[in-house]
Amino acid sequence: MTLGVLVSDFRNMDNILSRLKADKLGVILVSNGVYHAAVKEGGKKSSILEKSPHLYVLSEDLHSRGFAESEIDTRVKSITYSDLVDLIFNEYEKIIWI
Amino acid sequence: MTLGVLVSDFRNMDNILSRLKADKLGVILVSNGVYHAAVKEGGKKSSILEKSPHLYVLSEDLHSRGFAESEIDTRVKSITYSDLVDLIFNEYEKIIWI
Amino acid sequence: MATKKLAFIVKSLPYKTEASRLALTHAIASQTVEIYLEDGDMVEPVLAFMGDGVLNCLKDQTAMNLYGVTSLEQHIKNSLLLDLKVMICKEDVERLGISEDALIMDAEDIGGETKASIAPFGEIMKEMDTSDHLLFF
Amino acid sequence: MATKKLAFIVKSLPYKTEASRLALTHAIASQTVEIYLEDGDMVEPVLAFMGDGVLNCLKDQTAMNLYGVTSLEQHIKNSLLLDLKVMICKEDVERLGISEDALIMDAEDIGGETKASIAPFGEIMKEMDTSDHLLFF
Amino acid sequence: MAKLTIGVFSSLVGSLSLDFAVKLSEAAIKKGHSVDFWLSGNATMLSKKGQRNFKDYSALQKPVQDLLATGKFQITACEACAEARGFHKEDTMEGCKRHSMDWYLASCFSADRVLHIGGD
Amino acid sequence: MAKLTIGVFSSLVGSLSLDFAVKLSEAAIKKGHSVDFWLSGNATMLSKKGQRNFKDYSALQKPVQDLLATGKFQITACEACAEARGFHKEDTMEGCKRHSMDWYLASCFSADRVLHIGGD
Repeated sequence: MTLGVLVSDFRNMDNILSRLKADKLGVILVSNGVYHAAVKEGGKKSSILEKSPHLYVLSEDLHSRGFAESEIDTRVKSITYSDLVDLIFNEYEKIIWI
Repeated sequence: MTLGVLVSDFRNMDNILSRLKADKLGVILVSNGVYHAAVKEGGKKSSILEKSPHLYVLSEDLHSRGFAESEIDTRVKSITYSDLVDLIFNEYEKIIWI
Repeated sequence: MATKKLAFIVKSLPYKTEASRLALTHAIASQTVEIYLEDGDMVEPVLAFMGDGVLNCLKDQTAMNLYGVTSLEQHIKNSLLLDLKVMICKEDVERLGISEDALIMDAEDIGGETKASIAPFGEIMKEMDTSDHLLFF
Repeated sequence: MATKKLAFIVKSLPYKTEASRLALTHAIASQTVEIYLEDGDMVEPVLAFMGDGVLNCLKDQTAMNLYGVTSLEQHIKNSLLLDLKVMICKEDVERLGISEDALIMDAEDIGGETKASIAPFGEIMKEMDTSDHLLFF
Repeated sequence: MAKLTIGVFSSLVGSLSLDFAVKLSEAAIKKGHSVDFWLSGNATMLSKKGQRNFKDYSALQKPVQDLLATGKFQITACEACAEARGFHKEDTMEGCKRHSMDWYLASCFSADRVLHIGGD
Repeated sequence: MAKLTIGVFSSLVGSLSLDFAVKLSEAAIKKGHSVDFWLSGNATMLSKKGQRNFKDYSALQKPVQDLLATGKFQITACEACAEARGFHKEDTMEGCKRHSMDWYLASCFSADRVLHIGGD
């Protein structure tokens, strides 16, 4: 299966995300999940960014929290709600929110 | 100061609890905090139990979740709501819920 | 005539929030969904507890006596009575040091015949793979 | 004639829940509390951000434009405008790799004179020590 | 064009997760899709009529009415969850239906995609 | 005898944290203390009148009325938080007052102990 995972928080996400197996796994950072794209805790990038080559962040949620695209990891693609709709219908068979 | 800390959850409690300094610090396990008294994750007791020699668990919350007093760490004293009122007024000047 | 499989995955602890309770009550609602569907169409629920969510499955919960609310134990037994598939993640049960004796494995006391299973996460993942939609609680 | 000091300690991230917003709005409510008190009595609030809560203090939050809700940035500036004491935990700011430039340190743009301080946790602990009551959000 | 079912659980008034669900619905409908919106648990608060607008809360009643006007959006609250909180039929926002939990499962049955926003 | 102020924040209907706060109030009053109970944010749900009893929810309206009858218990909801959720004066449970947030601070001022139940 192909699985899109909406990561909505900054803590306790890794345990679940690491265990999920899919032919294609996408990680979409929304809500307080956006901190994974922008914050380097203890100088290190979030381990969430290692979980998939398909990384997205919702620009509205990034900007509301005070970050700009220039501050995020280069592997993460900034998307709009409209892009998210296309990801949901065209790229992933199943979608979960954690 | 003397400080009573009501620990209400199983995750992300240690970071805050470890940093608090008080002449007397009490730890009162309530709500999903009761798992600290009864669960040994990876064979180890919860590090929360090392934070204070004054450890309490609310018996109602312990029992609702399926545990008996015989299953908890011997350092933790099981208390009722009535005992909790006395702890709040007689043993600690300040009370927090984390 | 179609059957759609929905996986209800419970990762939350009980009681402090309503999440695990709503997983159980919604899964049980699969028993009455036909009124909205065409003849022969069906919803097949699978309930799986993973992570800290396995702590919902402990026996001897006394929430009804102490707080006047249905315990998660009662809801899990009701699910088994209605023959829902209930899986409890083996790795998490072991990690949290829970003995099998302490887990709700059947609903024999209320006349249920279906049993819960302690399943390796790989099997739960397979259920997710073959489900049409995934609902994480 | 008495003054009671209340410490509002913010440990929660913004927006996903209402917790940090309610910390700010309640702290600001100290400005109107006199109507309930005797002459000369006062409530002195102290606001301190610790743990992940320091992420409430980032500049350039655009929640009003994008979601139509007052940003935490605006509330922090309002607190400074009203001369509330605002502390941001130094160790957490460093741990999360936030530069001082990125933090809301003043409310000059709306005419405020009071500045926030980046304080070692020991100083925040001292404020808690000298407060009458502690409110963790 | 496809159908998205969004299940919104636990308490979201005062949180931007509810706004997320509404904005995602708007974006999906703009692209020609249809959306079923299920409110359960504390999220049934969105179904309460007469919410007053303050700057500290996003005002979602208007966007929900606009979505309903497209004809491609259904919003239904869990009846028991609402009643338990004292939200009766006459308290319900215009256009919002109330059904038992099986409605959500039936909506999932016919959905192309389901986004279940659980947790707290 | 002393005064305890309990501030209940964020969403607690459907969660046993609200039951905790009510049971703690009962125990304190039984010992002769008085209790001020502040409802803010999503916790203002407790102030809604007409909550129906279901076995999946603890029924707290009766215990709250019993507490009010002791004369040692005050319960007040944040007015703006309630209005934002569409809970108006006429929707409010009997005996529950509504004030602005400064009421909570004033209650803390005169309290011997404050238990602030925040978070989510």
